[in-house]
Amino acid sequence: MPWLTILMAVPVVGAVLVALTPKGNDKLAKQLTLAVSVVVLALTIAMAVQFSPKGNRFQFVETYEWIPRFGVHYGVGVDGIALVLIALSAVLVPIVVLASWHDADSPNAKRSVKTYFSLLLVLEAMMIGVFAATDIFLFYVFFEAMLIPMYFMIGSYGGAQRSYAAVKFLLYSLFGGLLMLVAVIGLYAIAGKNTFMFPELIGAIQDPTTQKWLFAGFFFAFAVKAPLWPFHTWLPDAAAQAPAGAAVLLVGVLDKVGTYGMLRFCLELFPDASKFFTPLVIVLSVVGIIYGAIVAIGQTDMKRLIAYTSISHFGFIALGVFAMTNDAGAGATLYMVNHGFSTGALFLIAGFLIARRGSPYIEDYGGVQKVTPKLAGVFLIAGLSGLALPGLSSFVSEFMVLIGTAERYMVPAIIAATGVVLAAIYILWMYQRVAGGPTAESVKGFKDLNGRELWVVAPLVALIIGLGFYPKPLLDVINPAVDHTLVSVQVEKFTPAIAEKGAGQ
Amino acid sequence: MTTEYLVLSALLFAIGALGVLIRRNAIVVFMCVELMLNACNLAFVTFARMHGNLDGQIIAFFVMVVAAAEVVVGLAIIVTIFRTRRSASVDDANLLKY
Amino acid sequence: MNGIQAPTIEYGTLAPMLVIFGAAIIGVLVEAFAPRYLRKSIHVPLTLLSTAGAFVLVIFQVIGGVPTTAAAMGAIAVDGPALFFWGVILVLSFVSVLLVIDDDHFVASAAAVPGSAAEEEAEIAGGAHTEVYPLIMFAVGGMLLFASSNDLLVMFVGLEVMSLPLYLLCGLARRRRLLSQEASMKYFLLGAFSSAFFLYGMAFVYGFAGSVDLAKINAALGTVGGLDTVLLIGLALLGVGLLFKIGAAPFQAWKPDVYQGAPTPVTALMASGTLVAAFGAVLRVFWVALGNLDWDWRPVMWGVAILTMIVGAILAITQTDIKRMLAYSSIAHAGFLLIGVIATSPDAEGNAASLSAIMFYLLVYGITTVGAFAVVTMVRDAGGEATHLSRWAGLGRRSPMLAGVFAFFLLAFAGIPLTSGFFGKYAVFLAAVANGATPLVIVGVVSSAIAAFFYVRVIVLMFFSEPAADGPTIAVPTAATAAVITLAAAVTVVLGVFPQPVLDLADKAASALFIR
Amino acid sequence: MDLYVPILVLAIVAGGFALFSVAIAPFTGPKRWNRAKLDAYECGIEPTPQPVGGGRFPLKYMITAMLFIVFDIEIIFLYPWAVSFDMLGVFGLVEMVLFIVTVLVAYAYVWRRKGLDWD
Amino acid sequence: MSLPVLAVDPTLADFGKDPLWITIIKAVGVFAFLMLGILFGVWYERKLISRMQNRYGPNRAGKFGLLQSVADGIKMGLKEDLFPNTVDKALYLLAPVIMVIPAFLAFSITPFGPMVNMFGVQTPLQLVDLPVAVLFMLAMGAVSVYGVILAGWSSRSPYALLGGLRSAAQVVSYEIAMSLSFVAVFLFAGTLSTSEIVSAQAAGGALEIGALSIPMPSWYVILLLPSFLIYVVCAFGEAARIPFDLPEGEGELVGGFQTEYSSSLKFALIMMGEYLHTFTASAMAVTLFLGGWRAPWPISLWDGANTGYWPVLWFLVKFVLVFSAVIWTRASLPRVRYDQLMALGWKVLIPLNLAWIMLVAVVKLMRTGDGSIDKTPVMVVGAIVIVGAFAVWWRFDTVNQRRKDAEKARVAAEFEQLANEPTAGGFPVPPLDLPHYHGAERKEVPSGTN
Repeated sequence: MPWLTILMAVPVVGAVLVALTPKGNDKLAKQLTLAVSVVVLALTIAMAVQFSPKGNRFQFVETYEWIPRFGVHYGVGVDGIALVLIALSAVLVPIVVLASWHDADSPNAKRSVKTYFSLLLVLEAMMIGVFAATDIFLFYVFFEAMLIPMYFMIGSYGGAQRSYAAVKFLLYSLFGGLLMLVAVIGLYAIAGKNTFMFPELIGAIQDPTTQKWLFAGFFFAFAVKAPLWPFHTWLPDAAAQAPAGAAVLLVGVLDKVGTYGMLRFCLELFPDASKFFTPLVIVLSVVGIIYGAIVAIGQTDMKRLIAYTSISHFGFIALGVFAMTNDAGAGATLYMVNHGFSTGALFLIAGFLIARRGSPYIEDYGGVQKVTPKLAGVFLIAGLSGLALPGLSSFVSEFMVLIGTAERYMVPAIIAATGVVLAAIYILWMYQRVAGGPTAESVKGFKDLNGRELWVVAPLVALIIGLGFYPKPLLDVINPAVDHTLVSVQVEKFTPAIAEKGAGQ
Repeated sequence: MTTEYLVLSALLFAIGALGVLIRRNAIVVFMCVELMLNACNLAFVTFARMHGNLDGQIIAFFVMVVAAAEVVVGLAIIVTIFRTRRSASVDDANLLKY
Repeated sequence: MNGIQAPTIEYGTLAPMLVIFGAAIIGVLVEAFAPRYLRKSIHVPLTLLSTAGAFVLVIFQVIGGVPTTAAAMGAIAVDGPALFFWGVILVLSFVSVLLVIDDDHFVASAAAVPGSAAEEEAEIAGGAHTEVYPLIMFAVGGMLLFASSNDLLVMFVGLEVMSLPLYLLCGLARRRRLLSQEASMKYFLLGAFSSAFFLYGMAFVYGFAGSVDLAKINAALGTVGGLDTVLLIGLALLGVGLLFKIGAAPFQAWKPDVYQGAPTPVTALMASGTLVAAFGAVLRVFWVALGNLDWDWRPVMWGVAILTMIVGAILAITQTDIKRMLAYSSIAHAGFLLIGVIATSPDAEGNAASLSAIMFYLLVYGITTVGAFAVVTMVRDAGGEATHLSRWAGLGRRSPMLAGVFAFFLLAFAGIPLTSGFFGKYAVFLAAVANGATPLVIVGVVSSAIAAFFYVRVIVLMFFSEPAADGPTIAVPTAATAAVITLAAAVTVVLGVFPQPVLDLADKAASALFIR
Repeated sequence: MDLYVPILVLAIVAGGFALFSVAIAPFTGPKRWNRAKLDAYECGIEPTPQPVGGGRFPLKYMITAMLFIVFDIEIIFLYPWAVSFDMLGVFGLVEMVLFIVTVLVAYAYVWRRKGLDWD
Repeated sequence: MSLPVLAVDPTLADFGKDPLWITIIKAVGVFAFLMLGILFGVWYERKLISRMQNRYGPNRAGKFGLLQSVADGIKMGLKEDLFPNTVDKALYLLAPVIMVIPAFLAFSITPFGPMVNMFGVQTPLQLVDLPVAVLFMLAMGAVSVYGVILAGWSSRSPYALLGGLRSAAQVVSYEIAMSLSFVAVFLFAGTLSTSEIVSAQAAGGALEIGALSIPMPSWYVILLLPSFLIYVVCAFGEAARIPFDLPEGEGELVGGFQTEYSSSLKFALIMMGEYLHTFTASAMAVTLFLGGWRAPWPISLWDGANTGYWPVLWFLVKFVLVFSAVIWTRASLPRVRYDQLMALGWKVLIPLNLAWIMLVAVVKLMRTGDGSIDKTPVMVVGAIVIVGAFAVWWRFDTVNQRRKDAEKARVAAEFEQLANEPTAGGFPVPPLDLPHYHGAERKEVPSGTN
């Protein structure tokens, strides 16, 4: 059964159907979208169940010739890393649909509701596609094409500065993507294998200088996408201006493509260059961790603040990827998932607050917990997950990253660990200002979470807590894939330091 | 012997080109273009003599035809714009700018 | 004197071109003899059918086997690339003609002074100049000739047959007559200037080689010594003439003015068909005639290509008129195409790859361009087309379909994946990297990114801005215009997803390279 | 080149004569100033002021000039064709018929569009 | 040098070999011939036309008034040389020069005779011949047009300007038809060189009537009569002779382009130029169509007729006869209207000419082409073209005629209406007391005190 193709086709068909719903019947469009996204989630789960961690590296593989002239294939398949990221997308989309129920019909929306949801489904298909692609060209196609629905979602449905933010987002990503295109072309031309299939291209480039140049092309694109310091400046704008749902997908999934790409393509295709550039990347990551955290502290806008925390978190992920140890790699992958959930939850809750008060600024709030205890409660849980409190999901991953890094690079690991402290400051201070203290006048009329909103946050909170205590299912899937990656990179293996290490060993 | 003709043709061509660049009246500009075409003809005929074949002379015929066609089209355009603007100065035609 | 052999002409091989010229001549006869009210209804089917017929003839030739020797005593080379270019030009002119059908674009009486009673009278009498159709046919015939000439003289004739009708067509816009006439005059003066350069270059190349036949010139490169200066002067001047036609910097100045002033359907034809034909000629001159000299011209062309891409992309940003912006975009695209021209390789296979990439690019760019200009024709206000960018604000609100299609075309120009433009660019870049022009590709990519900025700006304007209260109306498209937009969008999508068949075709056409 | 020497000689003779005539004229005749004599002649009425820089050519003569160019060019091609007609044979005839027919098409167009009407 | 071989038809190869002194003799000879020709021609024209009009013509100066032209010339030289104050001086002076020099040069390619022994040098009796001789003649005719236009333009006077333009338009229009009428000749002769065209007309076939063999002169006037007729008509137009003398049309344009050239030597130059055009046209008629210097049939039976200096006589006889025909026409026909003139040139002569050329080409091809040529398609195509051309032309003409009739009727109706109602704006004669008719006071040399 062509699972992955079906996974992509269902949202696309759904998007078309949504776009064709009669005008004025917004509710039908929303329900249809929700139904489609739930179907996708169900399909994803059905597929994930069949995934065998001990089986071939890539499973559910489909390969068809697409453009023989360029050696391009329609090649999809997942390993553990891709699988969990696809699952992340599939989980987040229904939640985002629910959360965005009224986003598009707010007064500053410029376009129809059904367009928003249609774009959302298109985006979902592309997110699945980008993780599933085993053909580098196909990956690039999804990588770039993904920008367009996101661009329209930010530009049409975002906040006051939306068009500026949307353009900035698009141009940054596009520019990065174009440099990657050069590298992709170079890879194809220099490898001379007349194929873009990822497995066949591993080890195709031996010349160190060439590797470095191509690595630079790929890495730049991923660094912009991730975003790594100093290529991050688009993210706060985009995330702050995007509607909450779009911001969740942007930070939760889209940006993961960057770190995913580093892990999958940069490392495996250009192992020597990766080792060569590792110090640089680690420096960037560490700077990003600290910088993101410090700047986050100074933010007055909730969404911007969350965006800066993400920059800090992406520093961790990149650090984990380039530490090139099994723990760090697995941790980074896990972090991608967890970060998706926790930051997603933060954005959504910030969105709920903003929907109530109409202002993203922290100073406009105060004493929320007294008025709306449930809202404040989930806010706190999400926040704590963001600062990696033990027992919540992020902790496991952050810890694995730090341990894994420390195995090899002690000093950066220690510096990065200070990021955890800073995280506590920015999260808790924000919580204190928003939820604690005397109740502000404007907050008085707030209603607590309604049924829909509860349905939105409940799964997220459940996942955050559940994965915090029992990440094994995910790690079981992730570990073999990370091992495989590191074997390709040919780094010497380190002994496992964590008990949760996959049972397969 | 033929070099002098080439020099002459180059001179004519340069005068024409310079005229196109510095003159402001559309008709004068246009006549300078025609001068350039005729410089080409001279060069063709000279080279034809140099090579001892007739190609260059035949080409000169074609160039004359083209020049004539250009005259017809060009004057039509210039006259039309002149009737509209009562001026044939290139500078006056300045609606299109970057 | 007695050595004259009666020449031969392969009428069968040249049939597509002859059909077009024949239709043009019949068109003139229709102008002469048919009563005024009948003319348009004769012209439209005549033009469309002959274009389609010529296209069918091209297909027959492709099926029946591509000729391997030049036709008409070596003057015209109907080889694989030429047939491909012919096909593309014919398709593009067919769709451009569909745009022309809408009378609203063309002046009722070109000779009438704008604002005069005569003009008003002509307007009231209705209709437009039906001479447009034969003129277009002549221009198309010229394009076919230009792209397939195997001889500099024929190339020059083709150039003029193509350009002269276009000079006139530029001045026929119904609205903004002054602008249109000015465009016409500028195009004419600069075009004539550049063709003089081409001609002088041709004279010098002839002086060097003793022949204007491309193959003989190439042969002479190896055998004739001592005339290097003559050759280099000729080469430079020829280059100026050709680069002018494709609008490469620093000879790009005419493009924005002309594109803006000309009636939009004519702009569509110029931006698509002329570019294709001009690149056909550029390739023939630089690859066939001067192929052995690539060490001399390549550095210069590098500079030109870089300058063209950068100038096109950067100046486009400052534009406030949609047609001017598309003109600068066309300049930038010419730069990308030049990368392909430069990407020659010592072996035939590499050259074939570059050639095929250029041909594919031209096809997809041409179709998208026609589509984009078709959209431009539909956004109108009281003064005709509303081309100022500020008038496009909020178009996405007013007419989501149209704006969406236009945005899609812009994304194709920007080279976003899943549009045909992406594969066009990709093919050219791939060929360039394979043939060692990677730095050019990087410049190309950077300018693509710059170019993306102004495409995106238009999208922002259309979708994210408030529509003006008195904004332009969207004309109800004529069936033809709708068909053009639909076709262009469909091609852009289909070739963006599944380009293989067309790539195969281009490969096949390019595989044998140019015959000499 | 020698072929043109006689023409040059004749040109010198004729030119000398013509220039001499023009140059001698002011000295052989009388001089009597009269304003009317020096006015442009307009059947005795006050002359119409002419614009600075010379008169302008009526436009309709342009069409004649253009037509002349077109046909003159046609003749350029007819002459060599006629001279080498015997060598070109049927091909020459067919091509020239095509050429003339093409020119006649344009001619018919001009005729129908009243380009050949004078008054 | 071997024995002088006379009666050899000169070919192109015989030219360009003369020593300079021979060349000068010839050039001066041609010049003198033309100057004398003008003097004689003017007298001859006036005399002949007078006789046709039943009067005497010039008869005071010299015997039979023979010196009349000389007297006229002297008179012109002694007239006041006016410089109207508006003219563009340089061009005004140069225009007559520009007109007259090419007129002389156009005559230079006229062949007067065969190879002769001139002061011991073997040389053709012709100033020069070129591979493109006829083209050269046409070119010189065209250059003269510059003189006409410049004369009209530099005068800065409406009449002159209009006259110059009209004249130029007329001359160039007829030049086309004239050039076309030569094409048939070149088709037959296969050359543009005048001397070779003359030789080509030498070999006539022989008409066999029973035992009698009458050699036919293969003059092109017989073979190509339509071409000749068209040429003659065009020659009148080109030389601006009555009935086509509109450039000077005294009745319409005062004096045409020469209005501002009062009767001084400049005027004389212009007149000379025009006269020379008539001479050239006549000489070309003789050369291209009437066998050139060759003796006509009965005389040509005499072996010596085409040798030595005799041919000059035959040439002159033919020349004078043709010139007389020109004068005869002048005496017989009225001047045509301008639109008629142009319509004749453009709508009749040119299409007729083209059709005729095609016909000649087809016939020639059928006659000379080898047997391999399938004649049917050629004939069919030719027939279609000819019939088509005639059909189109005929259709046009009727359409034009109908339109003109309608227009005439309309104008007549309008006049009718206006005539009946003088106040309607059309016909009241402008009041006579308009200041325009009086002008400023003048105090100058009165007329008639010259």
